[in-house]
Amino acid sequence: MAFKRAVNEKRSKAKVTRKFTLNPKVARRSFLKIAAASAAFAGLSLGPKVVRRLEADEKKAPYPGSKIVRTVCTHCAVGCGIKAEVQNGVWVRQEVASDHPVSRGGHCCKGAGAIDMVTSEKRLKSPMKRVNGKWQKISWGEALDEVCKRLLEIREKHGPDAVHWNGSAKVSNEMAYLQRKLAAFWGTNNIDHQARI
Amino acid sequence: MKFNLTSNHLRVLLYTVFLTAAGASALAANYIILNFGNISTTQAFKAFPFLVSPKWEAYANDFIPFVHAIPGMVWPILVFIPLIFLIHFFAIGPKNFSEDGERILFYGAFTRFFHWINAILFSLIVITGLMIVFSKALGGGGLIQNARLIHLSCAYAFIVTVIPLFLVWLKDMIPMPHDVKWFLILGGYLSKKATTVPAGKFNAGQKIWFWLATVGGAVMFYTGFYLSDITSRPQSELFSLLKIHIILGLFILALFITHLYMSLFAVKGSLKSMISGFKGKEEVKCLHSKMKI
Amino acid sequence: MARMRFLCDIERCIDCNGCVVACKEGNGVPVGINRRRVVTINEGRPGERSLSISCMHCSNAPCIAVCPVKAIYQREDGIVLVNKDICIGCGYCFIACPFGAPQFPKGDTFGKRGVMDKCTFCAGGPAPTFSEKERRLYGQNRIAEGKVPLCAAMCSTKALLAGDGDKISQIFQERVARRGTGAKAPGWSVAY
Amino acid sequence: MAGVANTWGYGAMTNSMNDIRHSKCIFMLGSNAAEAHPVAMQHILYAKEVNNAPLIVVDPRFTKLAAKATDYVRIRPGTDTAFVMGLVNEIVTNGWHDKDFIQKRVAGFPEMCEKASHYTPEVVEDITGIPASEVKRIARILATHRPGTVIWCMGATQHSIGSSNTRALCILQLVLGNMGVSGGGTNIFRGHDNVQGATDMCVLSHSLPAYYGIKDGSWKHWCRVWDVDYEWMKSRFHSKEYMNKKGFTLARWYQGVIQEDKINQYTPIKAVVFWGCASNSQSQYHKLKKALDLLDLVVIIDPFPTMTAAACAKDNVYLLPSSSQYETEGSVTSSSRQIQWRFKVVDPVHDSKDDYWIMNEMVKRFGFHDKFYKNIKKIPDDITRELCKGSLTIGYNGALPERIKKHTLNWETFDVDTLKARGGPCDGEYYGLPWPCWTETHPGTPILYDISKPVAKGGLPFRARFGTEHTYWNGRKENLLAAEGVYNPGSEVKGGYPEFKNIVPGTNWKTDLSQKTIKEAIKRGMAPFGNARARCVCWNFPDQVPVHREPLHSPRPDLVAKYPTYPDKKDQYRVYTRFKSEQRPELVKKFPYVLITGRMVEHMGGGAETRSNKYLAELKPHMYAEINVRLANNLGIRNGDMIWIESPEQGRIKVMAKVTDRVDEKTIFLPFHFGGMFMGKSLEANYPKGTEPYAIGEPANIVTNYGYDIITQIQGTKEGLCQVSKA
Repeated sequence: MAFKRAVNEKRSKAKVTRKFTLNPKVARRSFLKIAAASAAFAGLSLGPKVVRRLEADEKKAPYPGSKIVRTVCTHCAVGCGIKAEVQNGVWVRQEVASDHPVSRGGHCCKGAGAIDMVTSEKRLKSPMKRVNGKWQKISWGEALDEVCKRLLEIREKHGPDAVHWNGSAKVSNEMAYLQRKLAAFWGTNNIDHQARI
Repeated sequence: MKFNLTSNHLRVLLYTVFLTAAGASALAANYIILNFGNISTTQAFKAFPFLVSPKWEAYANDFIPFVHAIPGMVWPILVFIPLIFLIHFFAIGPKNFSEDGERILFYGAFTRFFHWINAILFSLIVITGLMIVFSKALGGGGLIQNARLIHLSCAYAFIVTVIPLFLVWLKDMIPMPHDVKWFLILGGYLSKKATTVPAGKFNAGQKIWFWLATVGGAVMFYTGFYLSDITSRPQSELFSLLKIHIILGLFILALFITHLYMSLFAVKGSLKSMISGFKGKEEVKCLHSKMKI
Repeated sequence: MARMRFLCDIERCIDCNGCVVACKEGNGVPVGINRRRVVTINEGRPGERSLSISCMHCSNAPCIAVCPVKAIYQREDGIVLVNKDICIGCGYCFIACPFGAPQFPKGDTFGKRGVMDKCTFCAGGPAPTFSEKERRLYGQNRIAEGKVPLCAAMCSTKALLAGDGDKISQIFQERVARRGTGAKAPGWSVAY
Repeated sequence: MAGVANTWGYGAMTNSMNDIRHSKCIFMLGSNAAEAHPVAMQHILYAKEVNNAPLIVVDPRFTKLAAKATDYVRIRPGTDTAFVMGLVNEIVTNGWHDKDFIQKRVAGFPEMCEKASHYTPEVVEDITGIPASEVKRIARILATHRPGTVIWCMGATQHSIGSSNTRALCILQLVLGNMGVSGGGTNIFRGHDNVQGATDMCVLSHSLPAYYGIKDGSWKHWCRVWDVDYEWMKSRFHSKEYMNKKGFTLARWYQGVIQEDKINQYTPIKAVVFWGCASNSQSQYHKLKKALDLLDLVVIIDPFPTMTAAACAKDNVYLLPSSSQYETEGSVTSSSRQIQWRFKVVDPVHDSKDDYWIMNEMVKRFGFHDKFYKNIKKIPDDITRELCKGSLTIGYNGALPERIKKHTLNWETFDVDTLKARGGPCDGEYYGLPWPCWTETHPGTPILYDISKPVAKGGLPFRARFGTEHTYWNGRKENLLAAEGVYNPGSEVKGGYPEFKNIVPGTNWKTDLSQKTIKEAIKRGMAPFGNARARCVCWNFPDQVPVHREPLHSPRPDLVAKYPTYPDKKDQYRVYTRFKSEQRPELVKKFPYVLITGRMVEHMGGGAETRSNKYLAELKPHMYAEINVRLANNLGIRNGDMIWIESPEQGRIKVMAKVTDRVDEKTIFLPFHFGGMFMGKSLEANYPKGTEPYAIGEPANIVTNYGYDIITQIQGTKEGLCQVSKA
């Protein structure tokens, strides 16, 4: 075991040394240092002893062979960085992007749970359509055939402006661009997204 | 004497009601044992005392020594009371009464039935309770967790099935002036002779045991119920509840051991009488002199 | 030896609950169990302050003192952990803890209560490091990886600090000095 | 954003999140960054602590942000223009304005002052409810702490005079001379993760990508980029008129179905496609629901079923599970105009497909696949290249996919304070190549309109977009180009100059696909879009200078006559939009409380994602209405009681009361993330089995009122009226 149990330490000997630096020079330097990145902070605060001692463990990484994928949080426009740890094609855990220049590892509760976007049980599992008030699973081929056929019928019968497209501010630039392009090719200006809201 | 219930129907009904209740409790107990350790769905918060006062260390100052003292309070009872009885057994010996002669139906089928159900549940509660107290010696872990669950589920079953006994025996358990006299001679157990002691259907010792087991049991159930939901009350109240639970438990434990000794060793035949329901007339005359036969 | 600690800077905590979800998501804590949470006083009034709290990993931990089976222990670096194989779920630690840190899975039948769960400082537990068992029972062991606990690492405003007590104390005192205000970290002066 | 764009050229955040660290004063109006942008608070609080910057929060509600403020000002909803113009007036009256800056870089200042002079502190007090002394005090703080930044969000824009609010705030910054400097600027925090990018790509009914508009020239430009024949493109439309006619907006498309207000389109809308868009974020939701049931077809493309799926009662709905953004890749533009590459983490889970695949399959079936994907072979990189090629106005042309990826993969090399890479493969470039990034070697523009840097190194003057000369209503003529001596270092012209054109004959910098014009301008040290003055007076707006106009549903009927709203607009985005005829002063008698909506940190947008996250749902499981303690006591409402909230449009919701001091006695606050209930009825059974969110509740937008911005038609959700009763 990597550590010693201190079961009997009812009165611990640990003590706090209180340093109250009012020297602005010192204070500023250190402040900037900690403000710089919590990565540095991690190294600093844990101290070499703990790390070194624990490296002796037989397994060095909790997810051997995993790789880190850099991505961006999908919840607000601050653009916080996310490091996703992926092992065998599975997102196993969310690592801290403490070197990201904007967020410096910070997340609100939504970003801290970003992995849930992929792991949520509430995700839609397959294409569906409603038949007689009941949801029915259909295949992608069927779904797209039916949707596109009906859209084209409406276009034929009522004109291209009979379809309204609601695009998204949650997709990538490329996809947003394609959405606008699609509306143009469809022949309408009836396209809009959340930025209006 | 035979306890005449108003009608057979009522008796059947009571059997049914209490057995169903006990069965339900047992099923529920089974359910929680099977589901033990499952993920919970709700969790109550304990209000956090914001900006903890400088006296935060005092927060548990009374509580910690008390918890530490619990095993120390229990083991003397477990050791010394049986020791006293051991001495009694060898120095004075058990009371023997003739099993010949007229037999009196002392306990009806209904009471016997519920007595034994309660006896089993109560024993389980006591044993598991002791296991919890001495959990450290037993190594903790799953064993004690299961003991806790049995403790809990038996308590639910007990509190239901004790009701018929309570009602049936209530009339005979009311304290009487002669009970004081019984106490003064300690029920005659210090004499080897079969003297006549002043007691009705139940003697003063039995009465104490009765009240401790029923009303005391109810208090134990109440305190235990709230202790089982630690988020329900503030810390100080939980501590008081724990104190009551433990100290009352000590008395109950003491009388439980006494009851065991009396029924198994001190009075020959008493175990049999709880099985068959009959007691010898001599024994009744002697130990329950004031009872109208 | 480094002494591990948390410190929450109430001047910075904005009650975003990032720490709470970071902890739960990272350690697979079930719904209903809160190893960490944010409390707010004077909500909606001037003087509103929020504070993220969890197990404080006290030096003189009452939970250790009160545990009847000695399932709770303190590592050399001050991290207080529970051995879930020994814990009997009695709840005494909850009664003794001034912060309400110990958590128990609670069902709706008969006040069913499982073994105690609490903040591990992301240091796993007594099971073999990085083993499946450790992950299942206690969550990640980030300390063994040389990483900061998730809650502090993911704090959106860097209000929550975690690490060596001396360093943390220094950082905070310097922040206070820089601010020129008498901001206090609740629990800091008294809890350690 | 239209207001901002019409002041100085671009409608975007001018500085960056990190640049707030250099502010000496932070003025936040209608923003609750602590809940909506928590990580931005890192930089805001840094400025507050390290620079001792006052943090001034103006909000009708004592938000979590207000808890961190040094100065909190409670304002009556919908009166922001009056307050800001009051500040401008106070600053100018006291001579605190930046005279040099105004003289050299600002147009229409005297005309603006003339209008602003109406808003004396006393008048402001009457309109906004902010004491005159407080107005004076805030003005003094702003004047004495420079550079200061101004931050706003939806709280400032979602009003019938939203575009006036934004312009007033821009004017405030111009008057203080806080533009184009580090620590200053107007920092408009945007909502969704890629709302800046999606706006830049103009998923909008009035513009083609990169704000080209929908005039013939724009169509021709993009047809060139897409390599399709303009005539073919024209043939796709019903007629040329409809090609140049702004379409329906997200806020009011449903009127194209239910036609309560007269529509100006040859056909009603028969089908709607929701592609990553929640419907419960649109005001007067009960009318939208009516529209859903009248439509022939509703297609929802989303990772979660969304409230829309549950709200549809008919068999006209299809759900197509797109993957989440972590299961696909592409570039995203943050609020600070930084472009980052969102790498793919895992393959699409379940049977979901990524958006590109769905788009490809749909386009195949629509029959124009060959034209649509003419230049696009590798997805998504070739799409990025195509959009870069066309998006010259906002300088996306330098942000090529490999550069964006390089930045994201080396984000650790960028400095936190300046966002500039120090060493490493991106040395000297700014993080995320904040647009405009004019060329393939341009480092990006971290601060817009900053003339202290050469254009090639990220500097810019104000954009020349509105001509070179203008005659104001009082007959004064003004040259709109910047004054002599205002130029970026290294500029060939030492003063104002118009935009570049005819470097390649027949084109200007915006339409020259060879990009020679832009490169030529950069080479000469000049901005392709010219060097002009920022406008205080927008002559193309109904209010040339922002003035206060009472909300349509005003709680102050006495002010309606004095500050009436605009006349009705007959054809605003294809629908008749009522202003004057909707402003009914008597409404306040029946609906006495002001209704505002807003964010909570645990949820996002329509909440389909976050309410399906068990931990977030656990933290905030209920829809609630914030109600003041005093009001609650007067109405006999206790914390946790269920209450009915009713709107003048017959919308009603049953929600839990949260009795709090956050709102004042006249105001009710609702978070807008909930869905899954409809006017007291649960729609849980309408979700596909197993996909019901963990938390459901009434959408706040059932009770949000009529009211849309005069320019952008953004919905006025922050200035409605409502009635409250115990359920």
